[in-house]
Amino acid sequence: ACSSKEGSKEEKEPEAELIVSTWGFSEDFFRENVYAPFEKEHNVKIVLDTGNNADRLNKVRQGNSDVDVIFLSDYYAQQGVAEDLFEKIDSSKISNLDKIYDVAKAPLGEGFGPAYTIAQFGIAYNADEVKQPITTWKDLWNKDLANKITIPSITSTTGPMFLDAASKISGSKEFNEDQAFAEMKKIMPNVVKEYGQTSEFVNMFSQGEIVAGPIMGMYFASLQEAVPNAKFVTPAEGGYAVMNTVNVVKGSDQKELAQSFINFMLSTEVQEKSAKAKIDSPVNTEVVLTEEEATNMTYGEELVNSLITLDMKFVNEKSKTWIDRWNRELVQ
Amino acid sequence: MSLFTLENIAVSYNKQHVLKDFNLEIEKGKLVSLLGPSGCGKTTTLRLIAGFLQSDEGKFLFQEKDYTKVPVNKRNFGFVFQNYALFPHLTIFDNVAFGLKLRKVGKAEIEKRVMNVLDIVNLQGFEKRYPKELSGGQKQRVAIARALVIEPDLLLFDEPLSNLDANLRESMRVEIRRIQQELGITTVYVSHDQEECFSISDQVAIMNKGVIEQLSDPATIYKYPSTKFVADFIGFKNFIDFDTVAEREGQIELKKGDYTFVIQKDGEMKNISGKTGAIRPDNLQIRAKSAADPLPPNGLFGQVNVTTFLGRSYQYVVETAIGNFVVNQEMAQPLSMGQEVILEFPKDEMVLVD
Amino acid sequence: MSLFTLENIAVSYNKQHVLKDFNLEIEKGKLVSLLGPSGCGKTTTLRLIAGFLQSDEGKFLFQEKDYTKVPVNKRNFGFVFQNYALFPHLTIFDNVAFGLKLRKVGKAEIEKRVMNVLDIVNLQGFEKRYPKELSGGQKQRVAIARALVIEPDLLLFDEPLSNLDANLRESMRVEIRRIQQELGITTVYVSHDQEECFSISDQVAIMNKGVIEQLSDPATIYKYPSTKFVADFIGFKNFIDFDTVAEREGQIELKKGDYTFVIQKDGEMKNISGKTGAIRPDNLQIRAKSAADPLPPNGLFGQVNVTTFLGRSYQYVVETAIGNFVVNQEMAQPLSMGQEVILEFPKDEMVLVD
Amino acid sequence: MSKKYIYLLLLPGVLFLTIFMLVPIFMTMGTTFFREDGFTVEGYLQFFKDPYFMGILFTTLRVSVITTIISIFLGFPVAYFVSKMGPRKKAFLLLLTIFPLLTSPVVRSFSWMIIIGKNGVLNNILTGIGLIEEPLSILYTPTAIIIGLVHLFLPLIIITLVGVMENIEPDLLTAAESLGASKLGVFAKVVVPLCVPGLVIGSILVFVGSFTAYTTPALLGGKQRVISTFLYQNAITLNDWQVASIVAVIMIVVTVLVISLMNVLAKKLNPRG
Amino acid sequence: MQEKSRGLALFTFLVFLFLLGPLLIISITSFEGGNILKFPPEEFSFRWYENIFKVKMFFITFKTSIFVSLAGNLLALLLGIPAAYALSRYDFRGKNVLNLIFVSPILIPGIVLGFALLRYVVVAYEFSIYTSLFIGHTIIMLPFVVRVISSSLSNFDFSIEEAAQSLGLSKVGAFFKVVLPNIKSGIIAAVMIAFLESFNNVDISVFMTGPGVSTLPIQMLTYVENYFDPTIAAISVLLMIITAIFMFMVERLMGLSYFTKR
Ligand SMILES: Nc1ncnc2c1ncn2[C@@H]1O[C@H](COP(=O)(O)OP(=O)(O)OP(=O)(O)O)[C@@H](O)[C@H]1O
Ligand SMILES: Nc1ncnc2c1ncn2[C@@H]1O[C@H](COP(=O)(O)OP(=O)(O)OP(=O)(O)O)[C@@H](O)[C@H]1O
Ligand SMILES: [Mg+2]
Ligand SMILES: [Mg+2]
Repeated sequence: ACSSKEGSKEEKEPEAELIVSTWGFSEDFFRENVYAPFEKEHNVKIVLDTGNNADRLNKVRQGNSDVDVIFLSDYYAQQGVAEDLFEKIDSSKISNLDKIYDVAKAPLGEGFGPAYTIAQFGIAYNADEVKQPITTWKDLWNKDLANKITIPSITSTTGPMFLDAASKISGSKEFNEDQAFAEMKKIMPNVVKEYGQTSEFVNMFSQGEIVAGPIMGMYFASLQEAVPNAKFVTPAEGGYAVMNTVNVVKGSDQKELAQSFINFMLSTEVQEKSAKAKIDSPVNTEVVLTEEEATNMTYGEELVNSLITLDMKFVNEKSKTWIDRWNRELVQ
Repeated sequence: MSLFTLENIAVSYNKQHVLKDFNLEIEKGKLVSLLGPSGCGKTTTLRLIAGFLQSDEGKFLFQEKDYTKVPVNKRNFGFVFQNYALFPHLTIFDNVAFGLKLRKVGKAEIEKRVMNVLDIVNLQGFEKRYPKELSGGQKQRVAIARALVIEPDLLLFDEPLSNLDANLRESMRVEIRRIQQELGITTVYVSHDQEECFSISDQVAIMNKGVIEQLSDPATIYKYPSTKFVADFIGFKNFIDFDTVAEREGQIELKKGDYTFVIQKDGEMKNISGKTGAIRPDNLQIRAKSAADPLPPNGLFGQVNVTTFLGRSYQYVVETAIGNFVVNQEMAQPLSMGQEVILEFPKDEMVLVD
Repeated sequence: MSLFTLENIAVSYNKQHVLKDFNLEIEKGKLVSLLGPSGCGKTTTLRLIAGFLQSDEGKFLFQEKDYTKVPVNKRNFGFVFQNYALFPHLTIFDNVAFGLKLRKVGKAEIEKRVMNVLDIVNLQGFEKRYPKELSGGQKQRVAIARALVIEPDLLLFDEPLSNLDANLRESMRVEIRRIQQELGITTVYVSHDQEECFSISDQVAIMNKGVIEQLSDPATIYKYPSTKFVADFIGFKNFIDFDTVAEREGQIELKKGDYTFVIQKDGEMKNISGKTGAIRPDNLQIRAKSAADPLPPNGLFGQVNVTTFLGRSYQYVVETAIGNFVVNQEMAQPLSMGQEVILEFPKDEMVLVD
Repeated sequence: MSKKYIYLLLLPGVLFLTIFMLVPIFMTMGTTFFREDGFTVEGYLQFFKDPYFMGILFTTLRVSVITTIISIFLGFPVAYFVSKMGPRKKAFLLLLTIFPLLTSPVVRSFSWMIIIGKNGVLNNILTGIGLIEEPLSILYTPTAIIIGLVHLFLPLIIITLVGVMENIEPDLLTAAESLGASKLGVFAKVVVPLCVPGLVIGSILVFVGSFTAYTTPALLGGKQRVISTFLYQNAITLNDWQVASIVAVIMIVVTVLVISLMNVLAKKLNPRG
Repeated sequence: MQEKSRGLALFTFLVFLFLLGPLLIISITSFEGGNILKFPPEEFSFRWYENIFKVKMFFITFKTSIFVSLAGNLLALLLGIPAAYALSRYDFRGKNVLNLIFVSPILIPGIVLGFALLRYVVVAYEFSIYTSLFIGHTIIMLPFVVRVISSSLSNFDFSIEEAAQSLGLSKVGAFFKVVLPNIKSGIIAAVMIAFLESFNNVDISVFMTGPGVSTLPIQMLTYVENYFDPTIAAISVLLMIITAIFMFMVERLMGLSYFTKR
């Protein structure tokens, strides 16, 4: 990014700027443990553009934001790839790639950004309020849960995953759209409403509006605080992997630096710190956590490998149809 | 029998009394005028009667019922506002029809009555206009029409003709009087125009600083004001504070310094206790003095100070040994400044006031 | 030399002409009154002069400069509004001081001048109040004070005294006249009160439907109206449309049916071409007719139809062979309804009009 | 006053809006009328033929109209009351009125969840005093959306109306009363018509606000879809600005229609305005 | 009369209860000690208030928001007041169209407006982030300013404006000295509504913000996407307190009634 933009705060500092587009959570942690050391080492200033996936991606699309590095969930990152918004990465420049799980290396396709963390999409429930412990996706279909659960909206990152789960419930091995929707139709009586933001899930859960629902594991700690007897399970059919990726935006004038930044994100040092701070589950295999430290984290090769990954390319191609069907068939 | 009574009313704004110990009684079907200087409380009295204002003390009886707390809209009184208060969002027709519609009068009837009253106030053809498209006098007439058309139990007029020219004012006041008498609507009328008040009223109340100084039929007030204030207010511009007052042979003899005056005492004359003589400029006689003229009885020598043309007559201010006097007299050739004159005080035109 | 001139002015609202071919010329230092019936265009004329209104046609010259397009605030004219237009958010003091502050007058000077003018309009002690805390007449006086205090080049008064009682009105008009003359401020004055207009003005313009019918000094208009409209407007209530008019021996002989009238022809008399005779109610002579009375010259027999008390005098409507006549006469005992009377038309009081 | 001068007053604003709003908007929307083969309204026709789309359009319309009507009915008397207060009390009440606007939509909807939720304050009270047995389910229904929207937009209408009511000359109200109008009559026949300009703009603010609202329906509504959900899905999630623009144009047209209707009604109430 | 206005007073009270009740709940939850919004709160604490000051972005974006809203408000007033005046004072050709133009920014769904602005103005002319935010917010505020002010001018008696002119004020001067003071509460209402609309705006701001620059509502939105604690409630309460303090200062300086008509 050119450093002469008025928008950036420091006018006089001569050093280059690296513009990083990210969600904006735990900013203090990142500032201290990631940005600051990186700035120091490379004599660069990191400027953040924060916001949700869609908004940030949209700004990159319009070519306005001069972003160099962008953090996106795999679903949105795939859109960026499809629209040719990202630079190919020179994997030789990212030495830490070797240290991470294979699934995380190039989830969007060869040459595109790696996932720097993997989260698990499973089920949380309130053990006080459900008759039998929930262990499978299928359990959410139980009539006992009428009007007591929430599911992710199809437009959110995890929406397609739940749709996939529905397809699995139907017994189909391959993803079967029609059967999935048929199953979805059956679960709707149980659904109070869909949630678009995790905060909604948390609020509904803590206010007793719902007793169960699919959610990403990283948020479970919050639920547990509100409802001490809350449980998080990896459903028997398998949890889903939600991968957050880092990419270099096309037209970046700091490509080298951007790659160094990605490399730094994958470094054992950063990965370990952020895991211990319970911010992001590590993808770096060198990171070792105690059991205590691993609670609510997606940790361990075994677990990671057991997670189902969706073909985001396929999801992207289909999302318009799915959204449309979802609107028409499920919520009307 | 009196239709309504104001008893010991007191009204104040910001703790300052505007009306105090105010009493007024009006008989059914009568038209009573309130006359008084600007700010004396005329509008306040009307607003009180209309119910826009609550009195601090006192009682308002209407048809023997206590009306003090009856809400405005239950009173069925017509009010013509000093500042018109026309509804800007309604046409002239709708302004006038407003009260009728509320009374659920039929459409055809409304049409008829509104057109009729607009005719009376000389505003045929203005029905479709909005108030802001009228001249001041036209607005005022709409305000009158709006109050008349509902044929209320009591009509309250606050300077309803102030913005009309003499002719219109005269014809309007005749109309108001006619309607008022025909329908027997009791009316309280505020105007600063004395001729208007005197010609239209059954009774005139002269107000001063929130109290009524005199309440009588017009002719009595006109001829026999009872206080100096009233006299002054209705045009007795000349006053002489006498040193002594004595009754003698059906006449009253008055002395001021070296001068002696005589006043005819007639039957109706109410006030003979006062020590101040009052006379109107119109009633003073003035004529040029030739060198040899002696001082006539009830006369004074003087000198013309100021001359003003009034249309009908000329007005002079004459300087005399016991003060300045104002005289109006019709004459072909005006007297000139500095002219020596003789003033005469006709003995049946001077009155005594408190 | 004329200070300002209105030349062929035309003004219209919604395509209807309110003023048309309007011409007016006023000399420096003079006070000119506009008199005319409600809705004839007086306010419109003033607004035009003030610059609130643009004329469709015509020119306005002031001190020989074309003022037609000069913005209001560059004109330095004082305007007293018919509806007062006081600033509701300012105290009386600030309302009056408004113009002075704009003229960057010093604080002490403002204080002095405002207090002085408030004194003139009799509102000492009201400085701290807000307009809504005043009576109608008080507001009107503030409006006058506000216009006077800036000592403008031209003063425009729109019915400035309409809501004041007779005494105040008189003293105010004397003050206005005094200030106007002392400072030599040219003034255009609109009022519906004829006495006021006549007493205060150097010239009077009688308007009718947007044109000036007659412009003269007050005495001339008062005595010699040139048209029927003007005559009627200024109080010649009685008209006789003569069949023939003939001049004979310095007199004019007029015929109406069987009746013959004679009018004195004097030097000033401007209009001898008219065929309509006009006379004021005040100038008609009335007396009771005894059975044997012959018809006097310039006389008519009649019968009293209506009697009204006017304060000073009584008013009668008399029915005669050639129409009804209105007579005002002072008399101790009023004539009664139905009374047979003799009317006399003094030959020097009747005028001929177009 | 010369006409030129009037246009001069309007010019800066119009220029600003033209450059920064009208032109970009027309460029965005222009694309919805043109395909390779020239002008077309095909895109629009599809929407009007689609019962699903029409369904949510009408749902949204209904919710917005109801919200507007409720806001007027709640706001008008309150504005009247407030405008009659002394200056200090009036200022204080106006201050209280704007307070809700200072809270984020998320927290605000959370507070409504607490009030009208299954275990909410309202249900607790009602079941507590035995008025109902089963908790009312208001949350996640169109009713909840309406409550939320009214709460959101009521202040706008109150503040606007107070500003208008203050300039009504008090004697007009007394005049109406003296002609026989009850307090209610004065209100309906004089106050309301004179407030029409404020009422119109207030209603427009509320209606448009409700019609385009996204967060409140998303948080308080259940599975209910409103039209802005649809717009967001297409614009933000699918990045399909073509469809988003079509939806936006339809929304604008509907709004303009509703506003025209309101103006017609307003003209009836106050023909002069 | 008394009866009726007592009814009206009760009605007003209930409406205010409706408006303010939820705020009370928000205020209470903001003192929750735990990590989750809860009602009633389990323990009392100020920690989320402290948290506001710990997260630097809140303060930075708050400043941006205030700045943008104020500056935009100023421009909107500058552009809007003359327009409002012309639209309500005069009759002229094209008035309806102009009226429509001036409300149009609220008729156009925010995201579409934001998108169009981003694509055809900001990117095309390479405006900086602050400039774009400023322009975008001015556009949002303009209709509120124009319409609210012109509706409060609708019952205005313009003869006092003429009076002022005849006393020597220019047209502009008369407007400022006489018209404005008498529609003060209309202006204040317009300013407040416009300010809050802009201050709360998300739709358009989302497109106008960029690296290093964001507004408070967007920051708050970002926050709630990732955290579920009562910080946002605390911010809302804080904003109310700031407003109240501001009003209190105004009251001290010039009386609260400064905001309303006599
Ligand atoms: N805004 C307007 N639209 C249409 N007609 C108007 C408007 N203003 C005034 N008029 C008409 O123009 C005529 C002249 O009005 P103007 O106010 O000048 O009368 P005026 O002589 O001052 O009358 P008054 O003595 O009653 O005040 C009237 O007939 C009036 O109805
Ligand atoms: N709202 C108010 N606050 C304070 N004083 C007031 C208020 N209204 C009227 N007054 C005062 O009360 C007195 C009586 O007012 P009122 O309007 O009754 O007078 P008025 O006799 O009608 O006078 P005018 O002939 O000038 O209309 C006046 O001195 C006036 O200043
Ligand atoms: Mg009065
Ligand atoms: Mg007039």
